[in-house]
Parts: sequence; C-alpha cells; structure tokens
Amino acid sequence: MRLRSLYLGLLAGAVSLAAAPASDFIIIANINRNYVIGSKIVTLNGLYQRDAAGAWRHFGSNDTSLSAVAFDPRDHNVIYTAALNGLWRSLDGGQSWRMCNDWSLTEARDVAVDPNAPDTVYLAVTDGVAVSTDCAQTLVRRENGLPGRGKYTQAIEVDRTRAGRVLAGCEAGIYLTEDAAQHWRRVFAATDTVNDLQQSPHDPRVWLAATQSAGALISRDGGVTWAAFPGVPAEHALYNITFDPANPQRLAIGSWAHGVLTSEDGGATWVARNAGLPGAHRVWRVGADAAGRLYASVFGETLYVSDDFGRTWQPDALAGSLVNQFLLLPKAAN
Amino acid sequence: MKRFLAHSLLCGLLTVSAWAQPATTGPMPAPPTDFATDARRTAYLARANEVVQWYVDSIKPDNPATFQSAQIAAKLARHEDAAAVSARIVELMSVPQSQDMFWMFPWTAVSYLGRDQLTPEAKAAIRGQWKTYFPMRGDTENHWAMYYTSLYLMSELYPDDPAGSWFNGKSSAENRAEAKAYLVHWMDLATTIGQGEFNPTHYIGEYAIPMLYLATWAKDPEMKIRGHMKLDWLLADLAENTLNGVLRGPNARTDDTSVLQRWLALSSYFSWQCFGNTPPPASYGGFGIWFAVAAANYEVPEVIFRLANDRSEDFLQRDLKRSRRKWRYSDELMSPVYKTNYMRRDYAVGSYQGGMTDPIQAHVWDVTWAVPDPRGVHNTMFSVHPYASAQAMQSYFTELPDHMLALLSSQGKPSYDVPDKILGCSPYERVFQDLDTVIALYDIPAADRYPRVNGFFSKDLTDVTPDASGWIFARGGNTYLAYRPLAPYHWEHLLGYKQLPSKAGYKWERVDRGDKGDKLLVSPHGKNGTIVQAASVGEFKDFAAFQAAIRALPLEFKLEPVPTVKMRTLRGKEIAFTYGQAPKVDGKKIDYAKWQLFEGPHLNAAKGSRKLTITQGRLERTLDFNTLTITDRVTP
Amino acid sequence: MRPPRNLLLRVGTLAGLLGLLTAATASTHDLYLCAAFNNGSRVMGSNDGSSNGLFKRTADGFRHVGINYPLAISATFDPRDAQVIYVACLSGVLRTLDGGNTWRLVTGWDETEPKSIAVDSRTSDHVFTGLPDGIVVSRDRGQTWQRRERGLPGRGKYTQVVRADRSRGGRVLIGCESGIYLTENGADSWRRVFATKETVNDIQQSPHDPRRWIAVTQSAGALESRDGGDTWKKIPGLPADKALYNVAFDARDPQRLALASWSHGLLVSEDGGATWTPRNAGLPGEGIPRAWRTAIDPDNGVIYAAIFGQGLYTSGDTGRSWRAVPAMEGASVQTFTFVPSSQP
Amino acid sequence: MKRLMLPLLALLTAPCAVAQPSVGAPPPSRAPVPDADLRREAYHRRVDEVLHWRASGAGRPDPATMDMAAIAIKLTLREDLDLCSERVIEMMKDPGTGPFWMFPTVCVAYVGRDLLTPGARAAIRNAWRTTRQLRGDTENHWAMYYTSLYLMAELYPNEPAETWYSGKSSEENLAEARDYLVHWIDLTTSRGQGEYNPTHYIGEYAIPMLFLATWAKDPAMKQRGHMMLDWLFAELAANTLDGVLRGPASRTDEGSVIERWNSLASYFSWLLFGNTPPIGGYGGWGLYFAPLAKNYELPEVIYRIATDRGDDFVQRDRARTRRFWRYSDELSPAAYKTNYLRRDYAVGSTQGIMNDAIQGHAWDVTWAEADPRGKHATMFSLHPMSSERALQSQFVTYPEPMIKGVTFEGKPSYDSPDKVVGVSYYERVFQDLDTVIALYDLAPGVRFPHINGFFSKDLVNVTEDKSGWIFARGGNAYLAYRPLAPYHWMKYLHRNGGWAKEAEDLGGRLLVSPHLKNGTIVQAASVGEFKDFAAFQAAIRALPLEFKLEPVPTVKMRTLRGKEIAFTYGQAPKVDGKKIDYARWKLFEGPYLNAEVGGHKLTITHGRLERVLDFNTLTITDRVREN
Repeated sequence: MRLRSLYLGLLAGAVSLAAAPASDFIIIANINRNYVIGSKIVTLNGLYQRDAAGAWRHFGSNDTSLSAVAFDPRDHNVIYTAALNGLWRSLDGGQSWRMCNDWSLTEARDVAVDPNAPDTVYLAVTDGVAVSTDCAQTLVRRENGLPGRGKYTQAIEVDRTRAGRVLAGCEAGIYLTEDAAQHWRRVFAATDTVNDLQQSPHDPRVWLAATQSAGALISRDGGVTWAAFPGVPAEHALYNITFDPANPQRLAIGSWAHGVLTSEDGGATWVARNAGLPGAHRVWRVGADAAGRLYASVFGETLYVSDDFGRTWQPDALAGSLVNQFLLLPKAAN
Repeated sequence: MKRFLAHSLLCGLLTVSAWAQPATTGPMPAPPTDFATDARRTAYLARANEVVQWYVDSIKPDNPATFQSAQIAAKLARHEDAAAVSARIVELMSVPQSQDMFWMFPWTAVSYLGRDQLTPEAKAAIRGQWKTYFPMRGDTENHWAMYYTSLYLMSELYPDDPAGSWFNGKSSAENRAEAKAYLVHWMDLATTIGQGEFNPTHYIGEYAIPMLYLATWAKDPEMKIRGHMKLDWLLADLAENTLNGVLRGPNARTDDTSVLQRWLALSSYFSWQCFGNTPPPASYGGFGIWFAVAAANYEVPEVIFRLANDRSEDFLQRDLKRSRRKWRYSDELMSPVYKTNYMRRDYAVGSYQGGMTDPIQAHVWDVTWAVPDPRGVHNTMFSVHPYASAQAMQSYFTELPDHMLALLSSQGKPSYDVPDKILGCSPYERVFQDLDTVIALYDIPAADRYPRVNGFFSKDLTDVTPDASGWIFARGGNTYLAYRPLAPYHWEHLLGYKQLPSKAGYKWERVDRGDKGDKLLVSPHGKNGTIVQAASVGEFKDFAAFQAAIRALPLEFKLEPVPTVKMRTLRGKEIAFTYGQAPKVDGKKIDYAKWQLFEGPHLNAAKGSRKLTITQGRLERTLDFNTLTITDRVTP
Repeated sequence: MRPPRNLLLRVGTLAGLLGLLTAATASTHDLYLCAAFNNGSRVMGSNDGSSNGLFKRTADGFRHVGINYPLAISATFDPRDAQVIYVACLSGVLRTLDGGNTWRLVTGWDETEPKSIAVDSRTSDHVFTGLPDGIVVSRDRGQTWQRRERGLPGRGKYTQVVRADRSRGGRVLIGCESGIYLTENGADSWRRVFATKETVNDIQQSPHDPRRWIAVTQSAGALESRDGGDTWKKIPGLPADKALYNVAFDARDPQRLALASWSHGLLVSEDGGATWTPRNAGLPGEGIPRAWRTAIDPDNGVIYAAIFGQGLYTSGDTGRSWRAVPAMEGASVQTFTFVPSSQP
Repeated sequence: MKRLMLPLLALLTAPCAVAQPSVGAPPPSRAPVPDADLRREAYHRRVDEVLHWRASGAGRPDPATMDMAAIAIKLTLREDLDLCSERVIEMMKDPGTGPFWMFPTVCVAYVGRDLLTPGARAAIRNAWRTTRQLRGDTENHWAMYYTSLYLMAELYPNEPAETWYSGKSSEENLAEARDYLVHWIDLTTSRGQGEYNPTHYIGEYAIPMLFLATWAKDPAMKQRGHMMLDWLFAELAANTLDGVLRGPASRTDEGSVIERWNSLASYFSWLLFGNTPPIGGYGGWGLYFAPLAKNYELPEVIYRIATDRGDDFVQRDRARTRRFWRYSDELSPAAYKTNYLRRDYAVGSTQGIMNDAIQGHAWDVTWAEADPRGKHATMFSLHPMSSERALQSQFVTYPEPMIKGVTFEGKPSYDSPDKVVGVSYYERVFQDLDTVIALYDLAPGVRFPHINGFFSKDLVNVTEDKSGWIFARGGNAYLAYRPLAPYHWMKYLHRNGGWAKEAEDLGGRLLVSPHLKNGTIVQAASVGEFKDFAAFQAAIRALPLEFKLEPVPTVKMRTLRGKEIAFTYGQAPKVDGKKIDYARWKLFEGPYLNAEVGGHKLTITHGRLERVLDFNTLTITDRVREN
C-alpha cells in the first residue's frame, strides 16, 4: 500500500511536467578503442550535444576520461566536467578550460552544481567529496560525517528544491547533507558502491538509486529513507538509473549483467528490454531525452536508441561510442 | 736559485704558441647564462677537448720533437694510436730523464691514461725510469705537491715493488706511506692556518693538477676524496678571487708579466676551463693539457661555478694565508698573511698587510679593473718598495749569502735587483685596506739598497690627472681611481725584459724599448706612502664629480717619525693608520688575531677547523677534512 | 744526444798534473767531490743533460759515482767501512752500503735540505744530520731518524755544518744560525758554546791535535778553540766583514791552513793561523775569485780551490800559482771529502 | 584499462633495424672496475652505444624513423638539426596526450633549447596550449606528468593561464607540480616506494628524476631530483645479482617474471653497472635516459654495492602498496620486503600482500646464470587470483568490465587459471635467509581454486622424492621445493608480457595443486656447500618438518640454516621461538642501505664509502671512513 501511494505521487508529479521548459540533451561519449595513456587520440571524445537536426555535435575539449558534466543553471557557458585529472571548468562554453584541482584530487567520478546556490560545486572523487563555493576556482574537502574509509564516491546529486541539500553515493552507502556538506549523515548503508542517484523531474521528493550489490532503491521523502524495488535483481551491479522526463511512470536501469531494465508503472514491475541490442547487451548507461526516447550505450558496441521505450532498438550515430552520462539540461534561465 | 725560478719554466711555455688556439685568439667567451647541468658540463668538456685536440694537432709526423709527453697524454686521452704512442714512449724513455717533479707528474698521468692502452714495453720503459732516474723533491710546496702526488700514485700503480726497483731505494709501500703522510700533513696545514703559495697566478696548476690526479686515480678512497676536496678548495679560492675570470689582488708568488697583465697567467686557463669566463693563455698555459687530459673525471661544483660567475653583488672576503717557510732571520717559521679582497662588478681591490711572504715573487696589493677583453691590458694600479736583499733570500733559501744576488742579476731575473722593479714585497711596507681604499705606508731605512717607492701607472689608464690637491686622478675601464703619493715623485717609463735562449729555461735581459705607455711613479724617499681609492663610474655624475668627492675628504698625514695617515674614505669610514701600529677604522682597532681562515659571504672557515663552507645563493658545499666529508646542501 | 758529462770527464786526463803530484807520495786517500755542472743555478725542472752529484778521483780524472743528483752538498763516510757513504742533498740523506752501487733516500718527508752529516767516531751506527730547522739523529745507520734538539733554541737552529769529535764518541759540534752548539752525549742534549747572529758555515777539527778546532762564520769571522770546542776565540788575522765559507787543515803540516770566501777569495796561512795571505793570483774571475770551497790533500799538501761556477783549481805551491783541473770547467764543487784508501 | 599498459614505449620503440652491440654480444665481464676514470669511460661508451645505435637508425630517408627519442638523440649528438626541427614541427601538429607524450616532448624541448629552430620550439610550446594532457592514475604516470609540467613551466615562466592546456599560469603549474613531486618524494622517503622493485617502471622514475637533476632551475628541485635518482639506483643495486633484478616486484609482467633479465631494469644495470646485457632496443626507455646520462655520475658507493657479491647479505625494506580506493581499511598498507643475495642465487619476498591488483609478484628464488638471456632462472608459486573486487579496490571501475576489459585490451593472462603473474588475498609468505614458506588459504568459490608452482625449463635433475620434496638444480644453486598438497603437472604456456594473444611453449612446467588449503616450501643452497646433489637432498630430508592444513595451513620446521621456524596462516611467523614483528621494520635495514621509517634520510654504505641522502635538509653527503 505504501508503494501504491508512492506511485500516485509519481502520477501527481506528472502534472507539473506540462510546464517543463525546453532543454538540451547532452552526453559524454568516448568513441575510442584500446585507448591507453599516451597513445594518440584519433577520435573526438567528451561532450556531445544533439542539435535540432538530430546530429551529435562535439563541443569542448577532446578528453577520453570524462565521467560527468554539470552546467551553471544561470549560464550554460560555465561547464564543469569530472575527469581523470579531476575537475575541468570552462567559462566560455568549452572553448578554454582550467583544471581547477591540484594533485590532491584525482579521478573525479561525478560533479554537481547547486541550482539554488550556483556558485557552489560538488565533486565526487575516489576518496571523498570536495566542494567549491566560488565556481570551482578553489576546492576544499568537506567530509565531516563521511567515514574514514568507504567514502569512494561515485555519484553526487543536489536537491533542486533546497540550497545545500546534497546526496552522495559512496562505497559505504548513501549520505545526505543539508548544510552544503558541512555535515553528512548516512541515510542508507551499502556494502558496495552506490553507482547512481537521480532526483525525479516530476516530483523533487522522489529519488532513485542504482547500486552495485543492493539493487535499485527509491526514496519518496527527498532521500531520507530508502526502499529497494522488489522487482529489480540485486545480485549484479546496476550502473545507472533514469526517469523518463516525458512520463513519470517510466523508469529505466542500465546494467552490464541485465542489459536494459524498464518499468512503465513507476517501478512496481520491471522487464528486460534487450531485444535488438547486440551481443551480450552489456549496457553501460541508459538515458531518456525530453521526448521520452530511450537510449542505451552498450559496452564495446555503440549507442542504441528506442522510440518505444526499449521494445525495439536501432543503432544511433556515434558508432563505437561508449557513453558515460546522459544529461537532460533545462535551458538556462537567461 | 732553482727554488724561486721554477715558475719561469711556465713562462717559457706560455710564450711558445706556434699554431692557432681557438679560445686563446678567439673572441671573448660570452658570460655563462645557462646554468643547467648539461649546459655547464657540455661546455666544460668541449673546452677540455679543445686543449686535447690542439695538442693532437701539434704532432708533426716528420718531427719527433713535436711528439712529447703532452702529445702522448692527449693521444691516450682520446684512445688514439696506442701503438705509435707506445713506440714513442720507448724512444723517449731510452735516454736519461730530467725535470724532476715536472717530469714525475706528466709521466704519472701517462702511466695512468695508458694503463689499458700502452704496450708492456712502453709501460716497462716508463716504470724503468722510476728506478734509474732520480728526480729531486725540490723545496717549495708546489714542488712537493707534484713530487709526492706522483710518487703516491705510481706506488699505487705498482703497489708491491721492492725498494731496489725505485729511484730512492724505498719499496712501493714505503713510498706510498711517505707520500700520503706528507700530503695529509700539507692539507692539514692549508686547511688550518692557510695556503702557503696563496692566490697563485701560475702555481695553481702545480696544485690543481696533482689534486685532480688524486681525485681521479687514487685507489685509497681517503686519498681520492682528499684530492677531490682539495681541488674544490683551490677552485673555490680561485673563483672568489677572480673578476671575469682574471685573478686579482695579492699573490704569494707571481712574475713581472702577470703582475701587470693580470690575465696572462696560468690561473686564466683554470678560469676558462672551469668557469668559461675568460680566454686561456697561449698554449693553455703550458700546464693546461695536464688538467685537460683528466678533466672529464671532475665536475666543477655548481656553487663554485656560480661563485666565479656571479658579480651582481659586491663582496668582501677576508682570508688567512701563510708565508713561505723562513729558515733563518725570523722568530716564526711561517708568518700569517691577512688577505683582504673586495670585489665589485667594475673593479677589485686586494691586499695583505705587507711585510715578507716570499723573498722575490710576492705581490702585496693592487686595484684592478674589469675590461671587456683583458688580453694585453695592464689593468692594475699599485705601488711597491723595490726591495732586494741577500739576507731575505737566506732566510728562505738554504744558501750561502753571496751568490744569489749575483746570479740573479747576471743570468737569472735581472728584474730582482733593480731600483725600478715592480714585483716583490718588502719588510718596510705596511698596508691597510678598507673596502676600496688602500693605504700603503713605507719606512725604508736610508741604508737600504733602494730607498724609494715605485707606483705603477698603466698604459691603459685614461685621463691621468695630477691634481693640485696632491691626488692623481685617473680612469680605468668603468673605474675612477685616485692615487695619492705622500712624498715628492717624478715619472719614469718602464724598462722591458727580453728572454734569451737558455738550456736552463730562463735567461732574461733588460731592454729599454722606450716609452710604451706604462709609467713608473718614482718617489725617492724612505718615509713614504701611497693612498688609492676607487669607485665605479656609475656612482658619479662625471669624472669631475668623483674628483670633487675625493678632494672633499678630510685627509691628514705626516711622515715623521713614522708615516701616519688619518682620513675619511669615499665610503665614509674614518681611518687612522700609522706605520707599525694596528690600523683603526671609526676608532676601532683592527685585530688580525681574530681573523678566520675564510670569512665573507661566500667562503667561511674557522681558523684551525679543516672545514670550508662554500656558499652562493641557496647552494652550499662543505668540505670537511676532519671527517673526509663532502656535503652539498640546498637551502629550501 | 750529447754524451753524458762523465764520459767527457774521462777524455781529459789528469795524468800530467796529478801524476807528478802522486809521484811524490803514494796516494793513501780517495778524494770525493760533491759537484754539479750547472753553474750552481739550476732551475727546478730544467734539463741540461749534465751528470752531477758525487765524484771520485781516479787516475785519469773524476768518475761520477751513483746517482745523477744536481744538488748534492756533502758526502760523509762510515769510518769503519768506506763502502758506507752518506750524501746530504736537496731531497734529504742518500745512503749507500755498497760503495755507491745502490742507494736509498733514508730520510722522509719531514727532513729536507740537509747540508752536513757526521758519523760518530766510536759508535758509527750513530749518524747526525744538520737541517735548516735543526738536527736529526739516526742510531741505525740512517735507517730511521729522530729529532734530537734538547738544548737547541726554538728558532735559530738553521744548521750548516755537523762535525763529530774523532777523539771521543758521542761528542758532536754543530754550526747553526745562532752559534756553535756542542753535545757530549750523542745529541741527547746540546749546549751553546759560542753565540753568533748569523750562520756558522764550517767547523774543522785539527788532524794534529784533536782539541784544536777552527770555525768560520758568516758575520763573526773565524774562530778557534783549543779545548775541544768548549770555548772559542776569534782568530785575529781574519776579516769578519764578509762571510767565510770554509776552512781546511793540512794533515801533513800543522802550520798550513786554507780558507775560502766569496768576498776574499782564497786565504792561506803558513804559520798555524797567526797570519793569512790572499792567494788569488791565477784563479778566475774579475777581481777577487768567488772561492766557494777549499781543501788540502792529506797525501801531498796540494790545495784545491773550488771557484763558484768556474770549476776546480789546484796549487802545488800553497796557492802561489793555480792550475785548472781539466774537464772540470764550469763545475760547482760543494765539498771535498778525503777517505783513507781501501787499498794502500 | 589504460592503467595497466605499462612498458608501452618498449613496444613503441623496440623495432629497429641496426645492430645493438651489447644486446647481441656475449655477456659483459662482471668484474668490478675499481678505477673511477676507466669506469666513467666504460659508462660513456655504453651511453654512446645507445646514442649512435638510435641515431644511425633514423634520418632523412625515412623521416618516420625520427621519433622523439631519435630527435632528442640527434640533438644531443648535434646531428641533422634541420631535420630535427622539421620533424618536431610535423609531430607537434597532432600531439599525444598524457605523460608518455609529455616527457619525451620535454626532453626534446630542453635538449633542443639552443638547437631547435624558433619555429620548432614554438610548435612544442603551442602543443602545451592546445592539447589537454591526461595525468594518469599511477605513481609513475604522475612522476612523469608533474616532472614534465614542472620543467615546461620553468622553461616558459611568467606565461598566462590561457597559454597552457591546464588553464593555469606558468606559476600555478609550477607550484602544483612542485607540490606533488615534493609530496611524492616525502611519501617515498618516509614510507617507501609505491611501485617498488620495478622491473620496467624504474625508467618511468629514473628518467624524470634525471630531467630534474639536469634541468630544474630551482636548486631545491634539482637537488631532490639528484637525490631521488641516487635513491632509486641504490635500491636497484641492492636488489640485483649480476645486474638482474631479483625478488618481489610491485608491478611486473610475464616476460620479466619468468626471464628475470628481460626487463628495463637490466638496461639500467647494463648502463650504470655494466654487469649484464641490455634488453633489445635498450628497452625503448633507455633512449630517453641516454641523452642526459653523461650529466649523471653514479656514486661509487652504489656501483660497489651493485657489483660486489663477495659477501652474502640480507636487506629488509618497507614499501607501499598501490592505493586502495575501496575494500580496504588502509589506503596503502605496508609491504615488508626481504631480499637475501648470495653469489649463486637470490631469495626475495614480501609477506604476501595484495600490493597490486594485476601485476604483483610476491616471491621467488632465482639463480645466477652465466648468460641470463633466455634463461628462466626462477622458482616460485602463486595463487592465480582473478577478482573483480580486487580490481575495483584499486581502479575506478564497475565490477564486470574490468576483467573483460583487461582481457579485451590484450591481457588474457590475467584471467587465466595457469597464470604466473599476480598476487592474491589468500597468500601469506615468510622468508628466513634462503628458506621461503608460502601458505595459502583460498576462500571457497574463488575463481581459480589452485596453486601454480613454476618449474623452469632451465632446471636440471628435477627429482620428485618420496619424502615429498622436489629436488632440482639451477645454475650453481640446489633447490628443494615442497608442495603441501597433492599436485599434478602441466605444460607452462607463455603469454609474452601477458598481452600476447597466442600462448607459446617456451618449455617449463607448472606444478598445479588444486586444493584450497595449501602451501609451498622452498629452500636453496650453493652447489659449493655440498659434496654432491645427493648430499644436499639428504640434508633436506634430515630436517624436521611438520605441517597441517586444517583449520589453516601451518608449518613447523628446521631450515637448512638451522633455524626453527613456526608459521601459521594469518599469524606472525616465529623464528627460534621469537615472533617476527613487522611493525619494527625500518624503511631500509641491511649492510648497505639503512633508513628509519619517517626519516626522509637514506644512508648508503659500502666498505669505507658512505653517501647520505637527507631530504630533511636537502643534503647529499659523501664520506670516506678512515681506516
């Protein structure tokens, strides 16, 4: 019963969707085989944006190591990318970049900007969390409340409804701060890494999480309490999870072991949607655009797209690509 | 006689330069700007190779005379023609040898350079001469450094040979022990109470080369590191006393040429080779080849390299040195020498307190200036009492009284016993220096051979202006000079010397070539004095301004009963100096007893410490003979 | 390649001269010279191809013995065994035990420039060497050396000459910068028996009376002792203004003495030293000959005069006439040493 | 995946037509050269061999032969300067990314600072503006990355942020690079090397340190470079026998584990010590050390340590494991390394620790060979662990793709049951002198539940004794191998470097013991110590030995050296009743190398020679002890 009310909640959230502003669809793609440090990059990697004509347009620096991207909601020329080197920032739409961190931060996994305090940037790294309050000009670790060990942080997501409210997906579980990372507390315990965190575009109280060994989780109270989706297997790692911005009932999970899992009833039931995906359908990421088209990036293959939420798949452009992130970016305020 | 003329052998060599030597005749080397290890190393080796190449090229196939030990060493250093070299060695060794320690160290070098190249016959031929030829040990520190270093290394190369197989009837082990004992003793002296033949214009070769050989070839790690440390020590001393690579200030032992043309000295080879900041003299100073053939085995410490090349800041160094041994007529075997050296970008002022340090070859003080190209330039100003005395020589030489003067004038160095000489120290001179002011006072007995003072005025001075005030103003390079004789004087021009052929390696004749520009200020008065002050051209609006400043300085002096001066220097110091008394600066007595072995911004060592600290910027190198330790430190 | 000088020596024969002299009485002494052919002004490291060092008189001249050493000053013999020779040279003390075939530089780095060596007349393993800075003594034929300077001053012990008293063991006189010093206990202690300001250049013991000694000095003239060197008196007939270099007795005639001086030339006395006459006629050099060293042949009374840089001269008539010793031109003879012949 | 593609340059530069004198020649004499000048001349001859080999293989006819190494070398030799500039300009048109591109470029930039045309220099400089450089994720990557960045920032000081790919000014880049290098040096000199005893990575450290020692303008950084270089080579010297690196390695590969000589380390031994032949192409990396090699003088004390095996010695060192991002209570636990070197053989080990997820090598007994080339002079055992968890602990990856990725990217050996490279969670090792005990307690369900023991083709008289010991002889070493559980034999198949797709048969066997509770005991001795092989066998048989495998493997034994050893899996080993307390281990402890944990100060000693590298005061001290 509790679940039911939750699903209703999701439906309710759908109402607000009508007013959803137009948005850009941006991905991080590596079109690159056997890249090893030092070898020459013969392909364009990193940020791509889908243009009006439906073509993927590369922008920014050619970097094979990007894991996540975030934009300043006020000005999309201000771009943050989490990368092997750490945090790269552009102030001119990707023309020029600055490596904002020093040697003490490395292999950034995720980056997020606080929409209500857009000078504040959160960076997830292999050994914790770093925060900037000056658009990443300077970064400081803010790990009070995170464990000494077990804070490998794969995902970081800011609550769009409240400044300074942030969720972090770590090795030891999900951590929440409500004071811009001055303090953290664990809201869900995991034994392996929490791989993805997403806030619902339909209802900000609703959050989803994908984990390595605890299955997929949902929270309807803004991430304070979490429950696993019964219908989602937990024995294998789930890589990421996504909402369908066009349809609050639709959710999708990407997984190496399971391929694409979708739910069209707000998470009550799940089915595998791998028909038409090649090989062992090792899905690296799934994503959905504003129109509700579903995307799946298949490891060692390429990017696939489905107009029927996974029932059928067609290869998209960007042959040979591996996508690290799908980002539906609302048009900037200005 | 032999004793004080050894160096003229070098001068002989200095004069022979048959074919082109790139660095000697080429343009001035650009001051080093790239201090990276590879840049310094590459240039250093290139210079050594230039020397080696020059000697290799000097061999004329049809003329065996052009194929001597130096050419042999050069060939061996390049691993060329071992067979021809061996054959030539056998030839050279088939006749009686001579030249004592000057024979020993080259053939020691050849023996080591060739130990993996020469035929057994050639090696045996050299070794054989160490039995049949009896080289003399000589009687100066430089002789002994060469003699004992060579003996040490040869006895290590042939470690177990019996007494009968060595010229002196001592076994390899005995020779090694004796040589080591002396070398350690000598280093001990030099590192506690100072170097004997200090600031040497030529003898630096006689020390640096043996030390390089120890550092390179000694098997005993103690002697190896001692050689290394002493070589660093010598080069640090050289670096500190050179301006643009040219040695400045007082010298224990130099010669008539180097005292005027400061550049023309073996020390300039070492500056060129090690610091790259001045051209080498002709034939690379004659001795250069003997450093060059082993140069690759030494790396000039960066701190020393920088010390030699950085003159961005003025500095004042005070060192303690040692006089030559006085066998007679002295209460002490060796008297302390208090050396002052003030270095500026445009000029240098150096002196010791006066008195005797060496009977013949000493140079007490001078003001020398920087010139774009020092070759042929007499960039110096100083005065001397022309002192010549059999007793002085008897005190240093174990000789009967009468023949030395006679010999000198008849066939040796006619410049020793002449009234117009410019080389040498005197028991009747007292000198005090404060920064760039020098006061030299003289109290010469009327009975002295030459009761007069000679002041040297170079052909390279411009605007020499005798002033009504009594000062003589002049300009040398970017330096203003003021010279104040304390007694009446007249001018003479300088006589020259011509070298005559002589199997003994030296024979000179005085010749009057007329006025060539160099002038002598002759002040024929026993009670006398000279004051010199210097300043950079940049410090004054113009020459007139400098003159006005000098004139304006309070100055009192009297000559009776003994010369005494009270004055304010250009640098505002109040100086009182009376012949035979401790000088006073701003009322405070100078206490020489307090002087350290080295004291200054770059070189520091406590008296008796056996430990030198070399500092330049953030670099520091410490040579500690107590613990046989070399320490390189960088201040963070 | 010019032939070594000792070959040249043999060329000129001395038969003419020495022949008639030795005819008088068979020579019972060998004569050794320390000499150099480099005008006494050799530059360290120069090469003049000459043979220098120790020379022994032979029937036909002087034969170079042992090491070619340009700066040999004096030779001393072991009275028991003439095969044992000590040579004071620039490098230290050279010793041979086999008459000059093999040599050893027996001193070490801290002994230099000895001028004179004496062997104790009784205990001839005891050897005394004078150095510019004092005295070293060996008690094992020169194999090892020790400083023995008790009683000598801290400074002023520049030692030019060392003589052992042939009449008493352990008794040695030395001439120093500050005077004459005497030991009677083999150098365990010294005492000054005569004070000088400048160096005492030579000391000789009379062959006729062991208690009689004569010393010559640089600035105190010539001195005589009649009590074995305990007390000294100035010899009136001799000048003190200039340095006197050495003095020689005539072993055959107590009345005959010779004295060499750079400034006064050769002085001779034929009345036991009461009066002295210059005997310079026939000696080379403009003005007064630079007499460096003199000696009187114990076998025939011939006087030898070494003239600085100008060779060796002999006089059979007590200096009234001089003849140059052939093939000794240009030689600088430092000292003469007469040694009783091994075979009569 | 990029993280494990190590000797990349070796691959890139290995092929070259011209002959390499020392590579093909008979092994060099191992007699030490005591004379400094002869030693230096020989060193310079070896350097010149490398330079001239590469120079002669490159030039106009085929500009492609003019890679960065060739250019650096031609510049050093002052050859083909025009061509060098042309090629630089051409190559800078599309620059590579990351440290492996950065350091060769920096090398050329500095060697050519006075020789390249302004255009060529500008081309290099411009590439550092236009092309983003990846920093990589290993210590060797960072050493190269930050050294390169440091030197470029010094070469082009006072240039604004927009002229650098990093978007930071020269000063910012310089400061960041200095801070990291100082941090790394600090860590290494207080807690030990991360990638210790490196068979290949030594180049990745030695080259940057030589760059710093040669070119750094800041005297402090220059001094640090010099000191670290000495430090690295002192470690190399103390861990080689006849120039061949021995014992455990933090990160290595099949080629080097089986054929110990076959590693870049041998190039450095050859160049610096002259006591073993260099590997083909001078290891590729050698080409970047050679141009500067003459600016470095190997301290005599290090040379003597490397070339003197007159006395047996034990060195005990500490090292660091690779960083554990996950699944570990410590970021980088300590490895305790023991190395026992004798004239005839060497025995080395760690205590058995997961120091690197893929490339670790825990222990071995290796013997001297007259000519090490092609010889598999080693004996060891391991648990062939293949674990997603292990990979995840050190790599920022998801569980699945890594193993697939590794194999996919050409390291099939990682996930093979017959592999011979790698360390395991389930191995514990104890070594006392020339006895090694390795105990295994494999968790049920591990991917490969067996132990592999390596038996080389170069062993002779391999004798399976009924006592349970397997006796063999390698070179002048007698070996005794005791498996603690039943086993069978299989042919050893070699995957060169681990990434060869095809396995080849080089000879040799694997002793496969398919039991979770398991163990290996190896003892070694010099042939000269026994009358004959039989005598050795008898001696081994005579030694008391008890062991049991349940509940955990445990061994009680007396060694050939008379030590009573008790060792139980998971417990501190005991020798003659005394517990080994690893907490007490120094950073270095032995006759040659000594340093305190946290001391930042290494004392290198041989005979009367001593060199102290003190990073606290940035001081190098050479001392000769008077005797």
